[in-house]
Amino acid sequence: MTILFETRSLTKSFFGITAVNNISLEVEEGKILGLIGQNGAGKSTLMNLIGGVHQPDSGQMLLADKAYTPRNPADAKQAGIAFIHQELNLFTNLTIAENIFIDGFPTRRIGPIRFIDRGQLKRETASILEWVGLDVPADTVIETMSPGERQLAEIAKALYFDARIIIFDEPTTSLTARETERLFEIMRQLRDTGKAVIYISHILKDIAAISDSIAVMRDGVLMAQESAESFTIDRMINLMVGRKLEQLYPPKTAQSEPDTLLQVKNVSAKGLVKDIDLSLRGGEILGLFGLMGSGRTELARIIFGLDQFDAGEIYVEGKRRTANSIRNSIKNRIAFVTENRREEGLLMNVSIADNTTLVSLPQFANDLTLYVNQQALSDAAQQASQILQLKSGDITTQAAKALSGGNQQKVVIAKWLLNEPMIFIMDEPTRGVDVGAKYEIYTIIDQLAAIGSGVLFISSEIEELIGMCDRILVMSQGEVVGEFTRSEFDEERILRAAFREGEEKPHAAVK
Amino acid sequence: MSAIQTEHEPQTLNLKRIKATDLATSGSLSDRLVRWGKKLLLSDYFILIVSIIAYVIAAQFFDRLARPLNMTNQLSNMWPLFAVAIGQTFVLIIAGIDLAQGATIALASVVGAMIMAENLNPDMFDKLPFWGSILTENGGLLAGSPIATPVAVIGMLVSGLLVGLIVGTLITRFNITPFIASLVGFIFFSYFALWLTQSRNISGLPESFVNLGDSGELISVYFGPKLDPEIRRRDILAVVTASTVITLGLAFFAGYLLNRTIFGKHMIAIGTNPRAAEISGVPTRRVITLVYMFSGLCAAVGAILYTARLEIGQPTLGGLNLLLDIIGSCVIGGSSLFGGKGSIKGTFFGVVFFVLLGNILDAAQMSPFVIDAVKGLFILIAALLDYTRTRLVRVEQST
Amino acid sequence: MRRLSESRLFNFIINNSTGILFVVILAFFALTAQNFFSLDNALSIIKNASFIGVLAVGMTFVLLTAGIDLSVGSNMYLSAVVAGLLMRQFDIPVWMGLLTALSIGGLYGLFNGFCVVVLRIVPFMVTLATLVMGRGIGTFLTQSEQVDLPERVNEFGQLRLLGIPMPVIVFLIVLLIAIYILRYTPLGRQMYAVGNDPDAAKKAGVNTDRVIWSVYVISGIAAGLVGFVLASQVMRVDRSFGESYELDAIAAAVIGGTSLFGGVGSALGAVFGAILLQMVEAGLVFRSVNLYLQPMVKALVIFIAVFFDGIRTANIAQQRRRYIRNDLDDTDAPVSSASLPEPKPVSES
Amino acid sequence: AQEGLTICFGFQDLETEFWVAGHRAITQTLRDQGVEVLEFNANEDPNRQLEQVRDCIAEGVDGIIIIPQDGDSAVTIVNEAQDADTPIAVFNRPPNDRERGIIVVADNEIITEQAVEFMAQKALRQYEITQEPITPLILVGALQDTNAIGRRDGFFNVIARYNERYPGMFKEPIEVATEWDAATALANLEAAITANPDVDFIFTSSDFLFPTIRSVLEPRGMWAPTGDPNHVIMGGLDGDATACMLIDQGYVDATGVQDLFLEAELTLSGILDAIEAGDYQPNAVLPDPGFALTAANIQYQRSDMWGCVLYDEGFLDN
Ligand SMILES: Nc1ncnc2c1ncn2[C@@H]1O[C@H](COP(=O)(O)OP(=O)(O)OP(=O)(O)O)[C@@H](O)[C@H]1O
Ligand SMILES: Nc1ncnc2c1ncn2[C@@H]1O[C@H](COP(=O)(O)OP(=O)(O)OP(=O)(O)O)[C@@H](O)[C@H]1O
Ligand SMILES: [Mg+2]
Ligand SMILES: [Mg+2]
Repeated sequence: MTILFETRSLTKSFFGITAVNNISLEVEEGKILGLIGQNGAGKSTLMNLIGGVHQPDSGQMLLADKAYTPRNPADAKQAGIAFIHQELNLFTNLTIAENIFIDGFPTRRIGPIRFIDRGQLKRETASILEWVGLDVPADTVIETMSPGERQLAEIAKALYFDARIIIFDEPTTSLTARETERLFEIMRQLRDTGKAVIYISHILKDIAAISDSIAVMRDGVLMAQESAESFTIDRMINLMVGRKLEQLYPPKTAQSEPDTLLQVKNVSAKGLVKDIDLSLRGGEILGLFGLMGSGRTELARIIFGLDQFDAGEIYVEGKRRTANSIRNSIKNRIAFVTENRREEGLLMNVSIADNTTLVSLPQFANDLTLYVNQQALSDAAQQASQILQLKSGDITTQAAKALSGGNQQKVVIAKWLLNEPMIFIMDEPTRGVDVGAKYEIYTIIDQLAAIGSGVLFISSEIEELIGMCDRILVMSQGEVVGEFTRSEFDEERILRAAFREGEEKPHAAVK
Repeated sequence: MSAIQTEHEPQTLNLKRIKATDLATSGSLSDRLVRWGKKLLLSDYFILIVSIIAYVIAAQFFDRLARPLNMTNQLSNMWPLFAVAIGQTFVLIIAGIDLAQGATIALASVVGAMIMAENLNPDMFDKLPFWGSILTENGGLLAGSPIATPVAVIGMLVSGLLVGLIVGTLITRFNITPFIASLVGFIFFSYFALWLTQSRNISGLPESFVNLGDSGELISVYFGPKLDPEIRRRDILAVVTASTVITLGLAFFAGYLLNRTIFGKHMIAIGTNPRAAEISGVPTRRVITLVYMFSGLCAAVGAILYTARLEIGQPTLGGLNLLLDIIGSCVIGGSSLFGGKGSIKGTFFGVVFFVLLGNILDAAQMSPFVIDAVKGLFILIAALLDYTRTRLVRVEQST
Repeated sequence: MRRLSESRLFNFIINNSTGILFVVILAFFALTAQNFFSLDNALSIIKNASFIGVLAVGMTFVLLTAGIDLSVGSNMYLSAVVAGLLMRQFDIPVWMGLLTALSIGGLYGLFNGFCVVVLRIVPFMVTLATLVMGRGIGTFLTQSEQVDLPERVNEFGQLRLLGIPMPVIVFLIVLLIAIYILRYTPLGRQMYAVGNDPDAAKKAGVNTDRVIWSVYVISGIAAGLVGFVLASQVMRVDRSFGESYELDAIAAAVIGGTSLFGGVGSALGAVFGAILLQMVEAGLVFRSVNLYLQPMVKALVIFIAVFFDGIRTANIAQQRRRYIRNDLDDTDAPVSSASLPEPKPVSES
Repeated sequence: AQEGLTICFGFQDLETEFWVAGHRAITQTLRDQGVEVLEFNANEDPNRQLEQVRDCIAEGVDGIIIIPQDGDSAVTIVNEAQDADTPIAVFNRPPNDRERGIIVVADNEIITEQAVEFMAQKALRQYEITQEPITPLILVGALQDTNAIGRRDGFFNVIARYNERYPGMFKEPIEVATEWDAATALANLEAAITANPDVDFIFTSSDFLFPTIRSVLEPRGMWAPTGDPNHVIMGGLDGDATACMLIDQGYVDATGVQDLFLEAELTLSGILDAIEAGDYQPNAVLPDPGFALTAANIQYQRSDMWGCVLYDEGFLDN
C-alpha cells in the first residue's frame, strides 16, 4: 500500500467559520476512500482545496511525496486530479461532448487551418458515455437533459482524462439504484487500475458497501480515518453526529383523515403524463416512486400549477381548480420543494433569512402600506433555521450560496414550512441531506401530517418511502402503474412495478 | 445637503475613537494613516467621500469651485439627474435596463407643454399634428386656466407611467429582453415626441409651472453685507428649491419601497433568480411592469424639473448621453447590471460623483479637446477604486 | 392525419419565423416600391448593412461572454482618425492605413480587455469610460477638425470584385472568420462556456481570462476595420463619426438571437439582424415614408423581429425537449408499450 | 482696455468644420486681446448649457457668449444671465424671443432660400429647354436640430414658390434622413437614388455631406461638373472649404454661407462694448444676412466666405 496523496494540518475558514480545521488525511493508491460527515462538516471544502477551487489558509498537501499547491482547478487537473462537484458544473448551452472537452478539444488540420475534429469528439464522447451508462447521443445539448442525465454527464466529464485521483462529491443524488450500481462498478474498475478514489455520500449503506477505508468529519475536524471493516453504520453515525441515532425514521404519529385534500382526475399532458388519477387525504403521506424520467417531477409541477395540462381535472379541498397558477396554489397553501434547488429553489446571492421568508412574505407585510415587519421576519427565519438545525453564520447577512449543499436544501424546505402548507409536494426533499438532518425532515413531514396536512413525497430512495409513507404510487413513462398500501410495502415488488415487469421475471439489476 | 451633513457625523466620531485606541497601542503615524485609509475605503460612503475629497482638493487649485453660488448650482444640477436615476436603479435591481427613460423625458416635456403653454405663434406651429384641436393660437389645451399646471403635471406623470407600462408589457407579455424592449421604446417615443411638435420647442409655460423647478426657491441664503439696498440676484443662494423637495420626496418614497416593503423584497428576488422567485409565488410580471412604470414616473419627474428650468417643452430633452450618465451613476453607486444589487443612497453618491466630476473638469478649464479623454479616465479610476473597495470588504469580512 | 400536417406547417412557420418575417418584409417592399427588388439594391443594402453588421459580429463575441462593448463607435472614430492622419501626413499606402486602423482597434480592445480582466472592472463601466476617452483622444489628435482622406482611399473604397463592392466582400470575410472561430475552434466554444457559467468554466480548467481578453480584442479589431472601411466610403472622418453605433450594433446582434446574458448567439444571426434593419430602412426611403415615422416603423420592426425570434427559440426548445411519452400528435390512440423506448438496463450484473 | 476681463464661452459641440472655425474665431480673437476665456462644451445638451452658464455667473465673469442648442433654450439662458446682471451675447442660433441679449442672427431658413433660389433658377433654364420635370432631393439633418428644420423649411419654400409660378416644374421632393451622420446619409441616399434614378437636383442641409454624396453619385456616373449632361444641380449650406473647392471645380452650384467672420466680430464687439459701458443687460439684434456663394459670384465674394479662406490657406491639402 502506497500513500499517493496526503494533507497535513490543512485549514480553511470562511467568514469566521472554520470549514476545514487542521486536517491530515491520507489517500492510498488503488483504494476507495469513503468520506462522510454532516451537512456543513467541511467535506466539499476539503475537496475544493484539493481540487484547487480554494486555497488553504495554512497546512500543506503532498502528491506523491511532492509539495502540491494548486492555484486553480486547471493546476489540479494538470496534476492528475479529477473532481466531480456536488453542484453540477455543466454548460447548459453546449453539448455533452463539448462539455467534456471544453479545456482541450481534439483538432485537425484542413490545409493551413485548424478545426475542431467533430468526428473524433463524437467518437470519444460516445465511448465515455457508454462507459458511464448514459444512453444519449454525444451532441445532446445539456439544457434538454434531466437532472439524472446531467449528473451522469458530469461524471463522464471528469472521467475522460487519465486522472490519478478521482473525487466524487455526492454523485448519486440524482441517480436511481441502477445508475448508482453502474457508478460503483466504474469506481471499482478505477480502483483496480490503481487509481485513488475519494467518495463522498450521505448514504452510509453505499459507503459501507464500496469503501476500502472511511474518513469521518465533524465540524471541520477529522474524527477518524480507518479501514472500512472497523466501521458499522451506527459507529459512522455516532462519529458524524456526535450522538447515537436510535432509529432512522421517527415514530408515526399522524393519522389519515377521511377528507380528501387533493384529487387529480384523469389528468393528461401530451408527451409528459397520461390519465393520472391520484388522491391525497389530510394527514396522509403519499409516496411517489419511479425510475429516472418516469414523470414524477412533471406530475408534481402540474399539480403545483407550474406547468399546464391538456385534459382532466384537479380538485383542491373538493373545489375544482380553474386557473392553474402558482399563486393560486400558494393561496391554497400548496407547497412545492423543487428537485432543482440551484435554479428553481434559491436566491443564491440573497441572505438566508430573506430566502426563508420569501413565500410567506405577505404574512409579514401590511396590505396597504406594504410595510414589512423586519423583526417579525427575521424572528420567523431564525425559528425555522433552528427547527431544521441549519448550520450557518448570521442568517440575516450570510448568502444562501455560502451554505453547504445539505443546508441549502434545508433552506428550501424552511421557506415553504413558514407558509404552513396544507398540501406539501416534496420532490426529492432529502437529496444530499445528512442522516441527522434527514431525521429532522422526516419528523417535520410527520408533524405536518399530524396537523392534517397532506404530503406528496417524491423520492428515488425506496427505503425512505417505505419508512415514511401511508401509500406509495409507482410511475412509469408518465403513467401510474402501481399502488401499494402500507401493508403491501415490499421493495422488490415496488421496483418491479417501476420497471413494468411481470411478477414472474425479476430483473437482473434488482437485488 | 442635509443628507450629506448628517452622514458626516458618525465619520468624525469614528475618527476620534481610532485616535484614542491608537494612543493606547501607540501605533505609528503611518499605521494610523493606513488604518484610516482602509476604513475610508471600506465605507459605504466611499464614492461620496472620494468625490468630496477630490472636490476639496480641486478647490485649492480652482477657487471658482469653492464659491457658494457654484456649490448651490451643483446641488440644483443633481436633483433632476437623481430623480431619473432613482427609477433606473429600480430597473437595474430587477436585472433590467430602461433606455426608454431618455425618450420619456422628451415625451413628458412635450405633453406637459401641449397642455399648459400660453400663446403659440401660428407661423411656427400650424404644421403640427394637433394644430386647431389641442393647440391653437391661444396656446395649449388648458392655456390660461388655473388648473393648467396641475393637469399638465399629471399629464406628464401619466405619460411616464404609460411608457413604462408599454415597455413593461413588452417585457412581461411578449418576452422581449429589457434592452430591446426599452430600446424600441426609446426610438419610438423619441420620434413620437419629435413628430408631435415637428421638432419645435413649445415655450410660454406658466409661471406656476416654472416654479416647480429650481427657480421655485424655498430657502435662500444671502452672505453679503447686511444693509445693502441692492442685492444682486447672483448673490442670493437658493439652497432649497422646489426641485430639492420633489426629488428628495421621491427618493425617500423609493427608499421606503425598496428597503421596507414587500415590493422591494420581491424586486430583489426577481433580480437574483426570476425562476425561483416565480416558483415562490412572487408575482413577477406584475412587479416587473410596476418597476418599469415607476422608472417612467421618475423620468417624468426629471422631465418636470428639466422643463421647468428650461421653461420650454422640448422634444429633444433626455437622449443617449444623459442616459449613459444616469446608468453610469447607478453602476458607480453599486447597482449591478445583472440584477439583485443597488441602493438609492448609492445612486445618489453616483450622481454626486458625475456632477462634481463635470464641475471640476469645467473649472479646470482644460482644453475642450482633451476634456473627454480625462473624463473617461476618471470614470475608469472611480470604477477601479470601487472594485478595490468591494474586494477589500470581502477580505475584511472573511477574517 | 390532417391535423398532423397542419401542425407540421404550423411548426415550420414558427421555427422559421424570423426568416419568414424577413421574406415578408422583402416581398412587401418588392411589390410596393419600384426598383427595390434588384441586384443593385440588394448589394447596396448589404453594403450599407456591413458597417453595423461587422460591429455586430464583433459585439456578438463580447455578448457571448455576458460582457458588453459600448466603446465600438468611439473605437471606429479613433482608428479611422489615426489611419487618416498617418495617410495624410506620411503618405503611407492604403493597405498600411488599413493595418493601422486594425491595430489601433485591436489595441483599443486590448485596453478594454485589460480593464475587465486584470483590473476586474465591470465591462459596462470600462467601455462606458473608454467610449468617452476614445472620442476624447481622437478629438485631441484632430483638435476636433475633420480628417479628409487622400484621394487614393476613394479608389480603395469604390473597389469592386466581380461587381461586388469592397465592403460586402469585407463583410463576407468577417462573417466566415467569425463562424470559423465560434464554431470550429476551441476558443470559440470556450466563449460560449464562459458566457454560460464563468465559475464552471474556471473549474473545468478553461483559461477564462484569455477568453474574455480575446473577445474584447476581436470586437476592437472589428471596430477598427469598420472605421476604415466606412471612412473609405464617406471619405471624411468628423467628430460625430461612429457616434452611438454601439446601440445599433447591439440591436442587430440581439435581433439575430444573441442574448445579453451570455452563452447564446451566432455571427450569422448578427449579420442577419444588420441586414434586416438596413433593408427596412432602405424600404422606408423607397416608399418615401415621412421622416418622423421612419424611425418609429424601424422600432416596430425591431420589436416584431425580436418577438418572433423569441417564439422561435421557445418553440425549438420545446421540440428539443425529450418527452417521456410519444403521444404528442394524437391523444386518442392508446400508447402501446411496445412502441415506447424500453428503459434499457445498463449493466447485466 | 480688455486686459483683465473674463468672458465665458459656452458652445454646443465642435462636430463640424463650421463650429470648429467659429470656436476658433471667437476664442483666438478674445485671447489676442488679452481677455481670459472660460470655455464650456455642453455636448448638445441645452440643460447642461444652462448649468454651465449658471456656473459662469457663479464665477462672476464679466460677460457670456453662447452658441445655444436651439432658439428656445437660448431665451431661458439669456434671461438667466441677465437676471443675474451678466451681459450675454448669442452667436449664430437666435433665441426665439429677441428682446433680451445681444443677438447675432443668421437665419437658416432665409440663407437656405438664397442658395436654393440659385439652384432653382438653373433648374428652370433646364426645365424650359427639356420640359422634363425636375426631381429634387433634400438631405435632411437630424430632426432634433432646429437648424436642420429651418433649412428644410427654406428648401420647401423655394420649391413651392417655383411650382406655383411654373406648375409641374418640380416633382414631389424626396426627403432623405441623415441624422447628421455620414453613414446614415450614405445608406439612405443610395437607397433614394436607386429608387429614383432620375434625381437631378440635390440639396444637402450641410456641406459636410458632399464627400458622401460624391461616393454615391460617382459610381453611377452622376458626379459630373456643370455643363456635363450628367450634371446634377447641387447645393448645400454652411459654406465650408470643401464646398468652396467643389464650386471652383463646378460640381456644386451654390452654397448658403453664414458669414462666420462677421458674426464673430459682431458678437465680440457687442459684448465688449457693453462691458465697457457697464451695461449688465445689453440688448441688440445684429443680423448676419448671409449670402449664397454660387458659381456665378464666386469670383467677387470668395473672400467673404470662411470656407474659401480656409481652402485658400490650404486647409484641404494633404
Ligand atoms: N464559498 C463559501 N463561502 C463561505 N462559506 C462557505 C463557502 N463554502 C462553504 N462554506 C461554509 O463552510 C462550511 C462547510 O461547507 P461544505 O460545503 O464543505 O460542507 P459539506 O461537508 O460538503 O456539506 P454537505 O454535505 O451539505 O455538502 C459550511 O458551514 C459552509 O457554510
Ligand atoms: N430541464 C429539463 N429540460 C428538458 N427536459 C427535461 C428537463 N428535466 C427533465 N426533462 C425531461 O423530463 C423527463 C422526466 O424528467 P425527470 O428525470 O426529472 O423525471 P422524474 O420522474 O422526476 O425523475 P427523477 O426525479 O428521478 O429525475 C426526462 O425524460 C427529461 O427528458
Ligand atoms: Mg458538500
Ligand atoms: Mg425528478
